[in-house]
Amino acid sequence: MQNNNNPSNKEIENEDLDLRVKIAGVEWKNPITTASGTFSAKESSAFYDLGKLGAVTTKGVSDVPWSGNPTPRIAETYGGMLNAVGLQNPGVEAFISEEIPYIKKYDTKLIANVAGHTLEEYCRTVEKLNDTDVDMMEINISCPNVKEGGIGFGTDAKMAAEVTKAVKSLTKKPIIIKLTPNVTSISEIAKAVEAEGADAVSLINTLLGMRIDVRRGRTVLANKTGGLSGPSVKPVAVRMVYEVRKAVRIPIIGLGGIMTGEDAAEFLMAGANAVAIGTAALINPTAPIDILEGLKTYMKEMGFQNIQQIQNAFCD
Amino acid sequence: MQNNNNPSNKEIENEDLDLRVKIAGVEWKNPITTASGTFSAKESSAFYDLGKLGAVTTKGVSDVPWSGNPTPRIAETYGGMLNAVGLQNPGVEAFISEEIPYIKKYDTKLIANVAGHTLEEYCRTVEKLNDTDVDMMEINISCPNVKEGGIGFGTDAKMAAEVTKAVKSLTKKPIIIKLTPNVTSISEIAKAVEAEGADAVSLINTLLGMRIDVRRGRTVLANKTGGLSGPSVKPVAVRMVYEVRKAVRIPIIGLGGIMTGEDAAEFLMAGANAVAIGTAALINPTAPIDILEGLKTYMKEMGFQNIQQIQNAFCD
Amino acid sequence: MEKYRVEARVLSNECIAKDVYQMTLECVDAALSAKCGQFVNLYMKNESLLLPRPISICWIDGAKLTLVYGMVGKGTEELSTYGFGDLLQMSMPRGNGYDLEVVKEGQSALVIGGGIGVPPLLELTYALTQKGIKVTAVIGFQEEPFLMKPLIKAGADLYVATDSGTSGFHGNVVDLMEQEKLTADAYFACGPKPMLNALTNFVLQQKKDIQISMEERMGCGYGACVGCVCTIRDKESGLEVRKKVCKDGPVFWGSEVVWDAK
Amino acid sequence: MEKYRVEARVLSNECIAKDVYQMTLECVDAALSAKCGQFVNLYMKNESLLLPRPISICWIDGAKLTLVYGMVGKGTEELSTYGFGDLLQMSMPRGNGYDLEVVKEGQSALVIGGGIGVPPLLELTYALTQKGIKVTAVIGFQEEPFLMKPLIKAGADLYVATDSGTSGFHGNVVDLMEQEKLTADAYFACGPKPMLNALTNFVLQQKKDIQISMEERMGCGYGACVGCVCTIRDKESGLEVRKKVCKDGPVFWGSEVVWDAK
Ligand SMILES: Cc1cc2nc3c(=O)[nH]c(=O)nc-3n(C[C@H](O)[C@H](O)[C@H](O)COP(=O)(O)OP(=O)(O)OC[C@H]3O[C@@H](n4cnc5c(N)ncnc54)[C@H](O)[C@@H]3O)c2cc1C
Ligand SMILES: Cc1cc2nc3c(=O)[nH]c(=O)nc-3n(C[C@H](O)[C@H](O)[C@H](O)COP(=O)(O)OP(=O)(O)OC[C@H]3O[C@@H](n4cnc5c(N)ncnc54)[C@H](O)[C@@H]3O)c2cc1C
Ligand SMILES: Cc1cc2nc3c(=O)[nH]c(=O)nc-3n(C[C@H](O)[C@H](O)[C@H](O)COP(=O)(O)O)c2cc1C
Ligand SMILES: Cc1cc2nc3c(=O)[nH]c(=O)nc-3n(C[C@H](O)[C@H](O)[C@H](O)COP(=O)(O)O)c2cc1C
Ligand code: FES
Ligand code: FES
Repeated sequence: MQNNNNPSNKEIENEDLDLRVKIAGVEWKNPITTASGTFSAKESSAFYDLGKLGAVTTKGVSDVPWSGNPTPRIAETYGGMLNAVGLQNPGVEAFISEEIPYIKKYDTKLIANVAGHTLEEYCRTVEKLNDTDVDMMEINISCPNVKEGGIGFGTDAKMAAEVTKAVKSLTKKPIIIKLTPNVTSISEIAKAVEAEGADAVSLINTLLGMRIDVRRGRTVLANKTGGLSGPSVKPVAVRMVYEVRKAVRIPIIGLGGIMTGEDAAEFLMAGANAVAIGTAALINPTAPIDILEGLKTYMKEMGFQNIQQIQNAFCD
Repeated sequence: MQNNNNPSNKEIENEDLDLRVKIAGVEWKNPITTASGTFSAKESSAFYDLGKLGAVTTKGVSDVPWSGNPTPRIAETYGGMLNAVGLQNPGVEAFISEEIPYIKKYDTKLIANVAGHTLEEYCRTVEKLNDTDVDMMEINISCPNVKEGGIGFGTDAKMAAEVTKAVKSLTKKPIIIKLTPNVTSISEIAKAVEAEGADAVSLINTLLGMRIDVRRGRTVLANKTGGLSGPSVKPVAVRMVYEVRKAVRIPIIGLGGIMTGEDAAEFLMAGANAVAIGTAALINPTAPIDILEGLKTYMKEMGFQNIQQIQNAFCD
Repeated sequence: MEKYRVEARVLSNECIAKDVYQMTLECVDAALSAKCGQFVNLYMKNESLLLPRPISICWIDGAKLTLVYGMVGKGTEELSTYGFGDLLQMSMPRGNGYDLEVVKEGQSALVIGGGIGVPPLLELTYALTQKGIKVTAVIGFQEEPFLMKPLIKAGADLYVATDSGTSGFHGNVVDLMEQEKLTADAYFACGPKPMLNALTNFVLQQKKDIQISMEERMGCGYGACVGCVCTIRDKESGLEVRKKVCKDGPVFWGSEVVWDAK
Repeated sequence: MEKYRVEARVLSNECIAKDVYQMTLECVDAALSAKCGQFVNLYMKNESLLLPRPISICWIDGAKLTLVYGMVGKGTEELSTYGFGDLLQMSMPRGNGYDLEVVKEGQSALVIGGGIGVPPLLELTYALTQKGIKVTAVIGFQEEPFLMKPLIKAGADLYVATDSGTSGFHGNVVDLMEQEKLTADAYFACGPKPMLNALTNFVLQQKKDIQISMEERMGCGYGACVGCVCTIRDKESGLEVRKKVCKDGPVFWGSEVVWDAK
């Protein structure tokens, strides 16, 4: 397949690459963003220029501060990890006064990830973010770590549609709905939120998992169950992106276990329009830009000059 | 927690261990069986004495021979593997004439795994197995690799109940229903099959996944999607066993990524009554007995003398 | 009970061509039981790579086995880092090797290999010449040939083809055989599927048959998972059956293989 | 931009007590920036172990860092196999170390450690004695003590306790301190949570405060995931906040920690 998109067979240089993508009307300079909860503007920007990314997606924010779950919140698994952070966050007011101005110093798009226990909580947060510099909002209806919240909306097509409808009626900013993989048919949920006007979907959030310490006879996580992420879940994520691509026309942000540039290309081929880097960035803070560089190298080796060409090169 | 079940604090010897479990009225000498599709009586028995296992579970068998899917059927993933064998099997007649007598030479229980595309196919196979020496039957309503079959029954509580009911009406042999993890609520399916008389459930079958070779622009598996198994899926499997344990009273055979004796103990603590070894046995044919030995070592170190004590030691 | 896994000690591991390595392992049990055309499953230390890597046996020498492998992915990349004294987990030799009974002393054999399919021809050539059989080896590469000297030392008359034309004949092995009118009493081959297919057609036209070593993605490598099948037409019944490359192969008769099986 | 990952070369790695290893690494960048009480994240070659292992800095010597770790699981088991010349991936030193500004020349300090919490006391002792502070070290173990000589060499007056009574005082460090009536101008500690809790209560009773190094399961080790929190009561506002052990710690004031936080 090599070089089939580059008939002149001339070596492709960095400046020949056009990585731009348009997600729900917002142009990103490249298809890479961070995955919510695995990025901290302050900590991450110590290690790379946030302006190099297409967008940054912030930790889930709620209308009031949340203190999250007790510790241990993290457990390693074979090729992956479980987390039960429980959406600890300082609330949307602090987010608006501190996080947004900090990120807006950088030339990148800002996606605010929104968490809630109830429809009203989602709506309150979205309303408060409405008059800010946030470029897009990602509604997390899929967090497995918060009781009576999040995932309940994500596992039921009707409730997912309801949240989408409510949120869409409150804002003109593009709305991304973040989907959970813990469902029988993710494409059914995707169709339901598309029908209510979702501008994009992102998938996958974490798979619900559990680990028991058999020497102590208790779960490793204080919360008992947690969300599984990392390279071990990638095959499930790729399959789901592929399924959702066949079901909806809106853009897809693909994520779940992306560790390399070629992993990112895999999601693009499966049908994603952009990708997010999660667990990889916990292991190495510069993962998002390392993966961006890896994607560029892959494109040059394959003779792809833009993202569309990668997508088209997949023979389904 | 060490030694808390062994107040005399005397060192536990192998002969003090009682590993017996009773699954749906059938006594196994220990809680270890093979996972369907990862064991071949002829090939595996070259490497260990099948009589050492509590039970052996055979490859899915159908009423007529199936030729399975085209190759490649196998793809490696990070900490796991995808397979799309597609239930290639020589049919139930060959199974009865060759496989059953071969296994019955060994002192172990025989679980026949039954595959089908339609209710009628399941029924025909179960009927044919009725007058054989098979000890239990495991009905695979969860194979993701066969079109219009298997998984359709496993993802819908009504259909799962229907298969269970039909099969139960045809045989007195204990029926295990094998559940798929690709559902929103596995405990709902478990409850539905328990209500129709399932004698036990086994979980999990594989997670539906996909891998794309980005250098060739096509899926690695000829079948496109396949079933994800191996240690990478263990956290999902443990969580599901834990959920199902809270939902039903019938025995659970737990599986999904068990690689060591302590992994087996993890499933027992989560609520399983027995465990099955799948992918581990592909990597190492003697895995089932190595894991059995590992379980014994763990029990001795912890001061557990029987399986019940392991289960009781979990502080939920 | 049969043994499955054994430990092997690396004696040497060197680069013999671009991205091609030759590794010699010490492992008495495996070496003593090995036959040409068999393969071993190598286990990775990086346990995120779950499945073993099947590699053909290239050379057997007492307690030592030599493997030649191409560095094509993470597993073979790991292999390339091993050095003297490293221990690795490996299976005992697996599969059926080539059937050498089809040729007798004084007869001739053509052994044909493509790229990373060349290595098993080395032990094969030696075993054949030891039986007093005249061996001609035809080996093809994309660009850079390897194992030429060892093949000559093992007793082969050597013909080399490269796709790039940088060494030897410019073209593929079938064209080379055609041009040089190479024939023999028995044919043996190993290489990529398209080459084996073309080669089989070529040999069948001459009313001969050929033993070919097939490659397929494997789960277990010992016959349990039915992952590695190849469609074979039973000579007597004419029925198509799916046989396991790891157990029933990797060597099959070219005439039996159903190339266009779905 | 700050650097995160660096490569380190193993200079030595030896067993110094049952299942306890001392590893010296060469890594200029990391060693030059390291402070006592910080830790590094070590990356495993076996990539099925995804997360880095946090290990405290035990000793800093020019371009070299020494770590002492207990072999308790697969990751530290892998570490124990490393030998001279092996390269490993590591983070730059992370977290805030102990605050040494709280004591001045001529004053005294008690440094208290339990089990695998003893190692960071070594560099701490050295840094304190270098400042002209009199250091008394109280270290407790289940059974087998280690790092006793290095602590004495670094200038500490040493007290040892073991749970088993096989060496030193039979009991825990708090009992030992009580019996020996050990007090000082400043207190520093590292060890298991129950020990730190008991110790903090003991020191607070004496109207002193103590710097303690907390341990928590980590995702990232650099402040991004909010996985490693510890509940801290803000002195001024009295409000409880969850702070990151990796970034805001690992050293906290004992008086601030909310021990019974849910
Ligand atoms: C019977 C047999 C004998 C072989 N003998 C040799 C030999 O002598 N020398 C040599 O260089 N190669 C040989 N191969 C191919 C060799 O197995 C692969 O190149 C190797 O497994 C690639 O591993 P990787 O991790 O570097 O590549 P990756 O592509 O990262 O491997 C990913 C997965 O795919 C499998 N895989 C990748 N390529 C192949 C392939 N071509 N065939 C089968 N499985 C593959 C791997 O085993 C692994 O499970 C043989 C294959 C078979 C089936
Ligand atoms: C700031 C800090 C400093 C530390 N310093 C030292 C030291 O100097 N010497 C030493 O021996 N140990 C130290 N530890 C503990 C050390 O990190 C663990 O013993 C080690 O990670 C165990 O890894 P493993 O793979 O062998 O164990 P496993 O139990 O197999 O590890 C599984 C997972 O749990 C994590 N984990 C396991 N135990 C702990 C623990 N006690 N604390 C945090 N995470 C854990 C591992 O990092 C890994 O992610 C420190 C921990 C922290 C947080
Ligand atoms: C520590 C941690 C915290 C997370 N927090 C959030 C969150 O606040 N909101 C959200 O939508 N997803 C959250 N996620 C899910 C990730 O954004 C992502 O969907 C998931 O981890 C899969 O991607 P990965 O495998 O690349 O990590 C979190 C994941 C991790 C590991
Ligand atoms: C190669 C392969 C073939 C399988 N075939 C079957 C089958 O025929 N019937 C079935 O019920 N499950 C089948 N399974 C699923 C396993 O029995 C098991 O449920 C799954 O692999 C999870 O366990 P593991 O992670 O231990 O492998 C197969 C799995 C593999 C890897
Ligand atoms: S690889 Fe499993 S049967 Fe051949
Ligand atoms: S480990 Fe991620 S914030 Fe501390």
